[in-house]
Amino acid sequence: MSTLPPLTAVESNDPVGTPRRIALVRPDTRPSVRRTEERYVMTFPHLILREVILFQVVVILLSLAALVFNAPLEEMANPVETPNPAKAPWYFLGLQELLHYFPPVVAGVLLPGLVVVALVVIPYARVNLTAGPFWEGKGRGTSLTVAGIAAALFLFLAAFRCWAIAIPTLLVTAALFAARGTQGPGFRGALSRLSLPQWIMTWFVVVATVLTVIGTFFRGPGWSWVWPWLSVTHP
Amino acid sequence: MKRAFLAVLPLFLVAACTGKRAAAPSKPEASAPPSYEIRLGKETFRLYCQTCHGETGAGDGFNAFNLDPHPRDISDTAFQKKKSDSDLADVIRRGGAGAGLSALMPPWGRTLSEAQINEVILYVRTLKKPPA
Amino acid sequence: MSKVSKVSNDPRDEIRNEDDDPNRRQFLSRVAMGACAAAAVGSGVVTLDFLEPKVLFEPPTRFKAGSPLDYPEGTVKFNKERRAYVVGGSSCVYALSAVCTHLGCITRFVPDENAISCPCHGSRFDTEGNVTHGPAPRPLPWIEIGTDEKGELVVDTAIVIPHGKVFRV
Amino acid sequence: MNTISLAPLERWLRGTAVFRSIVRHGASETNRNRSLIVFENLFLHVHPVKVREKTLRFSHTYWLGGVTLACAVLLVATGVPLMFYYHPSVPQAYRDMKELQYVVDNGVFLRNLHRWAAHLMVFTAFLHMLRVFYHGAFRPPRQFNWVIGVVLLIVTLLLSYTGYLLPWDQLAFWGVSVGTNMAREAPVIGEKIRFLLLGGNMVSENALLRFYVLHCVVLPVGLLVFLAVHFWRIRKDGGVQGPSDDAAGSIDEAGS
Amino acid sequence: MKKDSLRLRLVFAITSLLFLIVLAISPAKNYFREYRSVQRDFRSLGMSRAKSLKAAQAYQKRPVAIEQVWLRDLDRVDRCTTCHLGVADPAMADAPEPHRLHPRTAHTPGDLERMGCTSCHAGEGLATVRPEAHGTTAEAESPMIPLAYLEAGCGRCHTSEKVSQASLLSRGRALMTRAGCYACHAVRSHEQFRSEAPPLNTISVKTGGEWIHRWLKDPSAVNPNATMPNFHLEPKEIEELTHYLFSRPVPRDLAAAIEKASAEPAGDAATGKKIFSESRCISCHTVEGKGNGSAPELSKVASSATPGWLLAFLRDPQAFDPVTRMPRYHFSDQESRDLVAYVTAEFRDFDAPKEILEPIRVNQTLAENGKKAFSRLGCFSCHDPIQGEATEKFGPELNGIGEKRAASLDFGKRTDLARNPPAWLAAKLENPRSFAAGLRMPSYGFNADDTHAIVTALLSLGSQPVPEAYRPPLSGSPAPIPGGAVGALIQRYRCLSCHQIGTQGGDISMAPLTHEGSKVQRDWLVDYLMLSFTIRPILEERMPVFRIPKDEAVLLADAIESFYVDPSIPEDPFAGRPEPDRNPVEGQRLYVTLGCRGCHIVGAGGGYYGPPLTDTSTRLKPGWIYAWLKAPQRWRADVRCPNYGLSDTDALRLTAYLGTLHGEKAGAKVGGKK
Repeated sequence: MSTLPPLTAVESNDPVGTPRRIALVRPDTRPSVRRTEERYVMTFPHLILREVILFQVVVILLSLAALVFNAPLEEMANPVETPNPAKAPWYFLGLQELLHYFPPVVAGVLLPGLVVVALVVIPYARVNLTAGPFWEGKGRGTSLTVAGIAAALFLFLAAFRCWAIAIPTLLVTAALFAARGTQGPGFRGALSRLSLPQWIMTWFVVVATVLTVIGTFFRGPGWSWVWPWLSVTHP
Repeated sequence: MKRAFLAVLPLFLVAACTGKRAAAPSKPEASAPPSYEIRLGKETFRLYCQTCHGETGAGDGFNAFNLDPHPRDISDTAFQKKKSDSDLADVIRRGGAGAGLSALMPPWGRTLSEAQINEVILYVRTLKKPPA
Repeated sequence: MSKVSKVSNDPRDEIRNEDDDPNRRQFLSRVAMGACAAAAVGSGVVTLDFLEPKVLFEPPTRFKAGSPLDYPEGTVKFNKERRAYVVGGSSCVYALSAVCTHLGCITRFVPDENAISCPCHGSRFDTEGNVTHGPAPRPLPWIEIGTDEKGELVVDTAIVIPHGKVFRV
Repeated sequence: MNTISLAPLERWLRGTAVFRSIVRHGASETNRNRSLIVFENLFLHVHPVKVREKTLRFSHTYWLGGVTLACAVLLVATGVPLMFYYHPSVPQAYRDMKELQYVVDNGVFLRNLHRWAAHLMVFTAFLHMLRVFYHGAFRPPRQFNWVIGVVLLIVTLLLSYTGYLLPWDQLAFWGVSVGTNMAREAPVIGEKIRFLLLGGNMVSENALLRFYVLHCVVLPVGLLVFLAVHFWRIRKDGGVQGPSDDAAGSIDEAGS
Repeated sequence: MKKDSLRLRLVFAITSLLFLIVLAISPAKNYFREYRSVQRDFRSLGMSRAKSLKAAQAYQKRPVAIEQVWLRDLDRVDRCTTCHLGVADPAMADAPEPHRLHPRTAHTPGDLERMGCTSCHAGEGLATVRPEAHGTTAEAESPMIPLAYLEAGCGRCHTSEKVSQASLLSRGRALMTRAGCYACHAVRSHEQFRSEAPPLNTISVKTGGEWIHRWLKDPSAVNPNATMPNFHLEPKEIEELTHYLFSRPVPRDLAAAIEKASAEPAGDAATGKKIFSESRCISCHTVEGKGNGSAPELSKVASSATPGWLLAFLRDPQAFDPVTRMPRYHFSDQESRDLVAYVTAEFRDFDAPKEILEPIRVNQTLAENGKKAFSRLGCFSCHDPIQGEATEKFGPELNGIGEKRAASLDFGKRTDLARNPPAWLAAKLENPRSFAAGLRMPSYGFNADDTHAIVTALLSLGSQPVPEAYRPPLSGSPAPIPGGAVGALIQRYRCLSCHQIGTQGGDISMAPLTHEGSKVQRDWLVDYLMLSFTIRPILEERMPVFRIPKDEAVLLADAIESFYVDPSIPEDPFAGRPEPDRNPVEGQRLYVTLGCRGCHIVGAGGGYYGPPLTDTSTRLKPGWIYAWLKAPQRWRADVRCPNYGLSDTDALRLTAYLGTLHGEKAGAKVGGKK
């Protein structure tokens, strides 16, 4: 990033369309004015009205939900009586599910910490900026590497009996290989255009979703596996 | 505040449909159990009256056979009709002697509270003999 | 929207095109703005209603003050919790609020001087509540006093009665 | 609705000195006035006067950021009134939930709205992040805004989490107990963080007060500050849809 | 653009209208809340019932608002009066619910500000909507106590076993004590409870394997009055438990006593029969339905216990069971042999096989398993609990069971039950094992009435102790029980099994001993202790004849004379009184006019209900007679003797008259003094 010169802004907008914009131009480049075919509309009313409508729709839908479903309120907190199971809010249930498989230091601290760091680092990582489709110009070696990493990951997870992550990992790997060499429209075509970070993010999202869903719906007393449709609720 | 509501009420008519209607007051059950007062009265009767007047009020309590005059049959329909609640209360309160009857009926006015006497009368009123 | 491809790219055309049907546009705008305004006003009213407490956790204003016989002439009894004096007069009883009419401090009865004095700014009242020394602007209010069915005195600090209206014993 | 009778009223209103001192432009009949509407208004002026038409297309943003913002606004609008009926103490906090339900007019509606909006906000914030990621909208020059976004996501999660304790029911108490016990596992600082967060070794009245202050003061202020930066950066980095692909590419090329 | 712009505004108009409507729903719902219409109904009802214009105006002016009773000491808010506006309004005596006046009870009217509503009725006091307030939903915080069980509400504050004006509750609590619920379940103020189940350390010499088999299979089949419940044991478990019981060592001294007793020759059954009736065994024991029932049924005792064991037990029951209620009699060796001979000959199960009392050969493996079963089944809770040690109770705690929400009760397999706590509790009592496999609570065979009473008692168990300000005043104070020789005698004769002393003791006897020293004359008491008789003619069997020797009787009488006195009872009520107050003739006139003979016997005639007054001069102390006549209920709250409100003079004259009565020794009449 340090190689980026300061004060860089190649003004490519239409000076007629946006009469007030000031172009900052590097001294060593020739000011260029490119005319694009992009259409512009007035922010008011086109954007503002849409924003207001959006707000109203959000309020309407949430209000309807609020009228129909009451926010949960259980008995008063009782520090001596632990409900079984004691669950965190839904957005932490993926983590709680993770704690079921791994030691607390790993699942409670290392993994969430890694995720946050990874999210922050994403835009600064070089590999990400090219954003080319993953398989573009890759040979057999890449396939073997990918297969190797996936297998290692799977074995590691299987060792912890963590099928909730292992199986989604397999599925994502399968999708990754399915996307190889395909082109054009359609779902597989869309998959083939995903870059490596997008594949990693997809893997993360699938795993996080599976864990959260399991933690929310499939866990009963003593964090045992229950089928939500059998709704056996023993206190 | 309420006036303001009424002013915009037409707008809320749609919403009104969702409001829960006040349900009609529930009907009393067909065979209602004896009221609390009657049950208390029965208890008092059992403790203080039954030994002479008997369980059914017929004047056949185990202590009765030795008494002269015999205790009154208070389940008698004619008797029940003749005596008003205040008459009964008076006899219970002041005893037979106080009401010009046999002294063998003791006065209970200082032993039982006014409320207990009323309860006993309520219970005594349930002792009517079924028409033979 | 961009499917309408024949329209000029010049944004200035936009208004010209829109102006084709100003009445319908205006009507819809007014409906929308009216509904929004009604919602805003309604929300305001509802919010005010929301803020009005519907139940109060305050001690009841009525309190029992014992038998009238407890108040021979010249007795002044102070009820700290309810902020009131119950005073015995000649064959009568009356009750005074103990809240100073100046700035709302709680006054106290000084038996030696047979006077009620306010600790905050030195106001003084006699046992009928009249101001004997400023800065209190008004006499202490008289409050309702009566008896219940058992003959016990009942005082209600919430009801102010005319000055001098005593309860005859 | 009778529009004709309202027209003179509107004309009169627009003519008054007070109205003109607040709204300094005419009706939105001309592009000039429409521009003025946007940049003379504190709340609207984060927008440019004109936007690219593509920006309005649903599939470019799915309006996820917008929904998140709408939830945030709604949460403030419902949260402030709720504070009027809330005491952060045991057992009054729980009692207050019942009061909202049974006594306060519309209290239960506001509480429900607050609760569901909070859940929706966490959900859409997460989706918003995914959308930005898959569209590559974090690429230069918008790297920093992505980081702000991650911070906002974390703040949103913390807001939701701190609010979770406030009703002081079994759900809240044990949800927070479980959650803070996860933090305890962090090496070296975990125990300390938990101790500071709870104001003790267990979830108690201290914790309730701390969560309350975090939920109602510290985190909302943080959210507002970061939101302001977020929007400011959106505007500075080229608007909702961002710099066009070739512009981004050229920067990238210039950089490399 | 044109069309699009118009469409945008159309959408905006529609969403704005929807926005307005949706936002208006909640205020509208709020406006149409049920309690408002209930209050308006009340207003018009009140106006139609008002007796005066002023009263009608008061109803009219009543604002529609949430009403509440704030109970600061209980930290409770009851808003029931928001809908039940007429609870304290006499004009609403027979109005339809929810407006009706509350029926009169010990606490209503008048105590509303102190008791609120939920103190007795339970339910969610904070709620202002019907389902939550009444707790009819499964999730409701606090379900209301159904009317049929309402006495449970009394029990939330009145924690004593007997609660006046709550007979159902009292009965339920008595049944719980009898069934020994507190042995397995922790319940506040019953921590010291000890079951009356017998110790099992002599069972191997007491009875036979066959009998234990039968008993364990179903105790009530062996003895219809059995207190022990049916554990529904498997045949294997029964076998194992029997072996375990026979493997337990018998304490050496008891074993020796039984061995000695077994070797003795049989006594004379005819003499035994006489002793049996003279000793008034059926004052406590039942024999074929006859008797008091507070001690075990004896009709088949010879088929459950060996003669040797019976003899040894009779000689010193307290050595076999330190907490038994059975006194130790003064039978001679021969007399006890006669008694056992009578019992063995008469009280026998003639259908039982001969070998019913045959001991078994112990198999060690089975005995080991039986020991495990003994502890798994919780037998130790009632039999042989470790004394003085507060061990963890075997069953779940019952405090707070009355406040459980239906949603927090485990209905298990019982899908047939109504989802409310009383139905759950009743089913738990009737068929405890029907909820899930592996439950251990035995079945007690309660009938529907018993179940109803016990459910009432269970629903009265709140989770919190009664706050200080609401604790009902104690009905009496504990009186001292002396130690030393006198204490040993009181223990030996188990006076407290029948008599009350202060707040302690049983209620079989109608004569509490708390003030006995002030009541009866010492010499009479000595005689009575040596040869007791039934005082009140309506009672067939009463105080057993212990054959107390003279020195013991004197010791006891002297102790009673000095311990159990009331200082407010004058020694001589006539002291300092003018002569006319001592006039027995006036007293006799009063005796007649007051109708005393309705209950008491003097001479020939009179009622059979009260104690005969024939020997008053030798039996009672004049101070006591006087104090009793002034206020009988002061000395025993439930006594049937009416308070005549006698003046001092009249009371003294009556005392003087009663003091002149001395018939022939009453003991001769009933007890048959030789």
